Amino acid sequence: MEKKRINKDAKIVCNVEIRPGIFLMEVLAPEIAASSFPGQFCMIRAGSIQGFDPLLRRPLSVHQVNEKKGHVKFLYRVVGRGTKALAMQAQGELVEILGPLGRGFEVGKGEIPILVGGGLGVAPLLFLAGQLKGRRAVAIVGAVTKSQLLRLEPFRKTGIEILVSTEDGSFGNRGLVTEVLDRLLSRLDKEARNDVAVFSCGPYPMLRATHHLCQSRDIRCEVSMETAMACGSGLCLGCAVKAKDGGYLHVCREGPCFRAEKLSWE
Amino acid sequence: MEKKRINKDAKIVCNVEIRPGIFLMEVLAPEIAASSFPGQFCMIRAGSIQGFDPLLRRPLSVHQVNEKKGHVKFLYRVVGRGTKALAMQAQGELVEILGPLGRGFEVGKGEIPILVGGGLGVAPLLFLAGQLKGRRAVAIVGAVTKSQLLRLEPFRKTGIEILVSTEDGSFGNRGLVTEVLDRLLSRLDKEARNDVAVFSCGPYPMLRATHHLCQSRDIRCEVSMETAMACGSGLCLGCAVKAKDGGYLHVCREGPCFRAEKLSWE
Amino acid sequence: MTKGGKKEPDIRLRLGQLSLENPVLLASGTCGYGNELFDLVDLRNLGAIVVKGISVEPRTGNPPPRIHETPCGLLNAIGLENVGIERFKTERLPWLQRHKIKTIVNILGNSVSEYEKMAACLDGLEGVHALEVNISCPNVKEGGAAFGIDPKTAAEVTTAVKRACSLPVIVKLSPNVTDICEIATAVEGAGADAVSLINTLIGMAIDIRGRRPVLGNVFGGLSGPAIRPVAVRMVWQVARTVSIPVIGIGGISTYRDAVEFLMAGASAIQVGTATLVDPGAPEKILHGLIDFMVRNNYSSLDELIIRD
Amino acid sequence: MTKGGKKEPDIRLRLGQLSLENPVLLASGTCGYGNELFDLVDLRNLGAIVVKGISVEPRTGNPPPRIHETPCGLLNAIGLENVGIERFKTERLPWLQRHKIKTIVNILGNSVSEYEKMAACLDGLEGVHALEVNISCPNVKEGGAAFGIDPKTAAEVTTAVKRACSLPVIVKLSPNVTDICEIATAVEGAGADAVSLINTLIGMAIDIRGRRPVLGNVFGGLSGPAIRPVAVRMVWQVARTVSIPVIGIGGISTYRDAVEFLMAGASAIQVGTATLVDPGAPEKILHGLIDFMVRNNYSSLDELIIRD
Ligand SMILES: Cc1cc2nc3c(=O)[nH]c(=O)nc-3n(C[C@H](O)[C@H](O)[C@H](O)COP(=O)(O)OP(=O)(O)OC[C@H]3O[C@@H](n4cnc5c(N)ncnc54)[C@H](O)[C@@H]3O)c2cc1C
Ligand SMILES: Cc1cc2nc3c(=O)[nH]c(=O)nc-3n(C[C@H](O)[C@H](O)[C@H](O)COP(=O)(O)OP(=O)(O)OC[C@H]3O[C@@H](n4cnc5c(N)ncnc54)[C@H](O)[C@@H]3O)c2cc1C
Ligand SMILES: Cc1cc2nc3c(=O)[nH]c(=O)nc-3n(C[C@H](O)[C@H](O)[C@H](O)COP(=O)(O)O)c2cc1C
Ligand SMILES: Cc1cc2nc3c(=O)[nH]c(=O)nc-3n(C[C@H](O)[C@H](O)[C@H](O)COP(=O)(O)O)c2cc1C
Ligand code: FES
Ligand code: FES
Repeated sequence: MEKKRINKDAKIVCNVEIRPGIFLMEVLAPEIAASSFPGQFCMIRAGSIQGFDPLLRRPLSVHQVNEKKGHVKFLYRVVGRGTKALAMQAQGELVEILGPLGRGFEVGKGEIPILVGGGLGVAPLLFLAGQLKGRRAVAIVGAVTKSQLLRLEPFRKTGIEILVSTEDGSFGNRGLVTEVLDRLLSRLDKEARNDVAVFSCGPYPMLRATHHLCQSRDIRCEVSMETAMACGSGLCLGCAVKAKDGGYLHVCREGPCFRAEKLSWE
Repeated sequence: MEKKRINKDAKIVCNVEIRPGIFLMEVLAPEIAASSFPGQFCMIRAGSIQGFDPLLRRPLSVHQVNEKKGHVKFLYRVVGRGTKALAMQAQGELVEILGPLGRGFEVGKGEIPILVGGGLGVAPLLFLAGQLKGRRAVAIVGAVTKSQLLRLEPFRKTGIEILVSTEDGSFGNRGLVTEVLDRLLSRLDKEARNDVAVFSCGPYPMLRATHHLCQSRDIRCEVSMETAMACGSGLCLGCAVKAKDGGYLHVCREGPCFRAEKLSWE
Repeated sequence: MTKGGKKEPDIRLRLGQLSLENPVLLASGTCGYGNELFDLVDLRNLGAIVVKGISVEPRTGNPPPRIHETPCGLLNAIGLENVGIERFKTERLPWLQRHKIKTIVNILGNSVSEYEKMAACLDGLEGVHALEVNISCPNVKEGGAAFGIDPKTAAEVTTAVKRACSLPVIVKLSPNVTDICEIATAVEGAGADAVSLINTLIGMAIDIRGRRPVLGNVFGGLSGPAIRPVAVRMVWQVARTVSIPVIGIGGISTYRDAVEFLMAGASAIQVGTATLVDPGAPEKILHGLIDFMVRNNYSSLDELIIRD
Repeated sequence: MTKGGKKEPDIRLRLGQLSLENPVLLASGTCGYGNELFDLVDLRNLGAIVVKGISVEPRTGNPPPRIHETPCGLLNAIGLENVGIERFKTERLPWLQRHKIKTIVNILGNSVSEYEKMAACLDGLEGVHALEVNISCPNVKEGGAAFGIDPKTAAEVTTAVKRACSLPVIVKLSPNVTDICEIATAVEGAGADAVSLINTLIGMAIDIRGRRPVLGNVFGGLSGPAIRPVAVRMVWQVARTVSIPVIGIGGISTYRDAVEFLMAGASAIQVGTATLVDPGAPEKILHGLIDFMVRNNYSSLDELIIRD
């Protein structure tokens, strides 16, 4: 029996701009807080929208949960009208929310997880990092420049090892997160490579680079994919991405977290 | 040469709910404040609307102006999505505004104006009352019940005579504003009837009753009409109402204030 | 049953041989095969579900991107991805049967004989209560224009399907025609038990940065609130033309929209895009409709219809 | 001219004999006769204005209500209210002439001979730069179906208008047809110098409290952002079918929308409903278009077009 998804209007606990154009929103949704796994997402729409434009809810990854309080956090960038409307919502107002949705990251029991997040890609990874407390694990988080690094403190609090990089070298390692990953993976011997698994979220080129780095070393890699979604719940078949074997996979059901080798990276 | 209309984004100075579902909004629009006449209106849309639904701006009468500060006030009821979106706007946010529009009330030099406003119909009449300072004039304002009476204090401040009525008698005279008008007009002798003119705004049945009361006594009567409007500026020809002579009149150009006898009251 | 002291309205209806408990149906392609909604909607509360269009062979569908949001609308070019009739029967139908969900199977084909084959294959199956024939598909033998744009081919498909099965047959009309009444009349003449309309309007969007059509398939079908005025108009026209029941579809998102179609002459309605946005929408629409009828003293669906 | 160090793109264009300074036009019925906008828009900055449709005799139009807002759209049933050709010439045209505004006159008729008469009457008039022929009007002699839904009558109107005048003739196509390319081809064959599309989609809305159609005329034309995907699709198809210039119309509200139509193959665009919402929209669209072209190194309109 699958887990029950929740479809409701949830109250906003807080919704603050933590960087220019980047918001952290916390909503009261106890059932979703209790049943979400890292890598899963919700479909969300600002309750303040008067009318049918924008029409669709938007997919956002679950960023953190507080089961006790029943809170769920989302970290999002204002891109277009849907996220703009969300950003304009105040504490106490409502959002329409459906979730948790999709297949999250699957971390094997004995695995040493390496989390790789570029930019907003850290959104689902903080939730994952939080669940790895006490385990051996590394998170590589990066951004273009120091001021764009997101949520470093909460990452540090999880207790797992954090490697930071910026493209301009203004903080941490200079370079792309994938370059840090490359160096890290290169240091591993064959046996260690069998133990680690990479979990990655970010822009498509970053995911592809991550996949190739892992593939060439035979390291298990999961990526969180993005596509336009109408329903997020398997009804419309709109979220197809090309599969390795020639057919299609549906990001909202078979994903958003996929074993990278299942996808076509052409 | 006609007066220039202004089309701009104006900042909200304040926007408060003065009665359940009734808002008083003040915007900074000096050119509109300087050039508006009582009975004219603006087309307004909440700047917070992210998208094209609701699509059209909404017509709202100019309620009060403060030429010195460059402020224009609107009094509006939340009816549907357009006014709901307006109501959700906070101080400092923007509204799209086009105005002043249409033909306002025309008060003759020697006339003794009788203003008749039911419910939200007081919106354009307060502006008119304010301009009658020092003149002999009466305003009859009414509502269903005491708690729904609007803007009594500002009306009193204009210095003209104010007659209040409520349908349930909870404040002022018991009955409809048109009943108060009927009694008032009945007391006038033939000569006095030549001197007065009635200016009315409110629901259609009220306007019709006002028209009939005046017509039977040969009293000049102007009414402010409402229709759905797309442009408010004479472009679409959508705001037609039936004219006495069989053709159509356009509320946004030949109105919204009409000599009642020009309209077909069938 | 009474509601707030007033009598609960009778909202049952018949579509040919098929009787439904209420007029709110789920539109094909927006509710999967039902089981995708298992935890979100109790499908037995709705009039019926029209499952995703089924073809003789499985189809993988169009290359992505497949969907794109437009003002108050949704463009989709799913490309009729479906599991094919065999897997539908073995993998999907049993769930619908087991849960006793009133199921209408939407079928599509590229030739008259494909439609016929599907109808024969579904005839008499437990759990299949009616067929909805999607005639907006390309007629491969005749140059690829859709069956539904020509009264002759639309009638041919209808005749073939009726001949091949004894199920109630609903023909789903395409709005991309000059005269939808002509098509409706043709399929009525060919024996259709009901018509449903509208399918999506053909549209497209361009990615101005990428300098290419947004959708992998170039063209897509436009659905959602944007198309509602066109759909209401067509339902109004068709309901005044044919004598068989009409099912209204197109942008229905609230109970008020549903009432609009029922007043225009529809016997039932289908909710499509609104279910994608909010899976709770169909049930809200149903309850809103009942409340509206109670509030305004309508005792049956028939009384809603505006007759001129 | 340069803009931010880059060369200002060349945005002039030709529609047959008519040359325009830029591709942003005002659509018929949404900009009056120009003078209504005197204080809000400098019409000389825009490509041209297409005035409200003119008929032989004045028309009072349809009974109210005439307009109704729908999701991202506007239904209108103005009923072609206009001052008639004589008063247009004496009362309206002089203002347009005096202000040197490039004027395209939209004409409509109920018979081929009415169209012909209008064309003859406008031929050679100072200030009339082209005609736009609205063929979405009912052909009274042939049972009231619109001229624009039949290639034969569409061509007949075009031929008659071309014969009667030496002005550039733009034929404005109705989208309420199965195959708009067929109509476009017919009017091209009949000598049209350009086609413009789309006119409004036929729609309707019902007042569920009043239990009657909202519009006095029952049916109305749907315009605005809601219809844009349908319009872009039709422009794309027609631009790939005919060799004469295509003018894109339908829901254009931002420069991005305009770019979409120009990439789809339009030589120019018209702004309709957006002008009603914000009379400043056409100028914003024009400036946004120029900025877009500068930013992306397009040096002419032609370079925008996607050629497959
Ligand atoms: C599973 C999943 C999880 C996501 N998690 C996050 C997150 O935690 N934080 C975050 O900031 N963003 C996340 N995104 C991306 C986010 O959904 C988009 O940025 C958002 O939908 C943009 O909507 P908009 O209205 O602001 O932009 P618009 O450009 O107006 O959107 C127009 C349409 O395109 C779609 N769209 C635009 N960009 C994207 C995109 N990158 N991915 C998918 N659809 C898109 C929208 O959903 C909408 O349908 C996630 C996407 C997916 C698929
Ligand atoms: C000249 C004029 C002056 C007005 N002045 C005021 C005022 O000062 N204060 C105030 O509260 N209201 C005023 N109204 C009415 C106000 O415009 C409507 O209440 C408002 O448009 C409703 O919009 P909505 O989106 O909230 O409602 P919706 O029901 O969502 O509107 C749907 C459509 O119907 C139109 N509509 C709905 N009700 C009316 C109406 N009564 N009159 C005209 N169009 C309507 C809307 O403009 C919109 O196009 C005035 C109307 C006119 C014509
Ligand atoms: C994603 C999607 C998939 C669809 N698939 C089908 C289909 O397989 N068969 C069919 O007849 N109609 C299909 N339709 C059309 C809908 O059933 C419906 O006719 C149309 O969307 C209009 O209704 P709406 O505006 O409520 O969505 C599909 C629509 C959408 C949005
Ligand atoms: C109020 C209104 C009146 C119109 N009148 C005419 C007309 O007289 N002649 C005509 O050819 N088109 C007329 N149209 C159609 C528009 O010119 C245009 O083709 C259509 O509205 C689609 O463009 P839009 O979505 O930008 O408005 C009218 C449209 C509206 C909204
Ligand atoms: S988004 Fe609808 S099936 Fe995935
Ligand atoms: S509202 Fe457009 S002309 Fe009056």
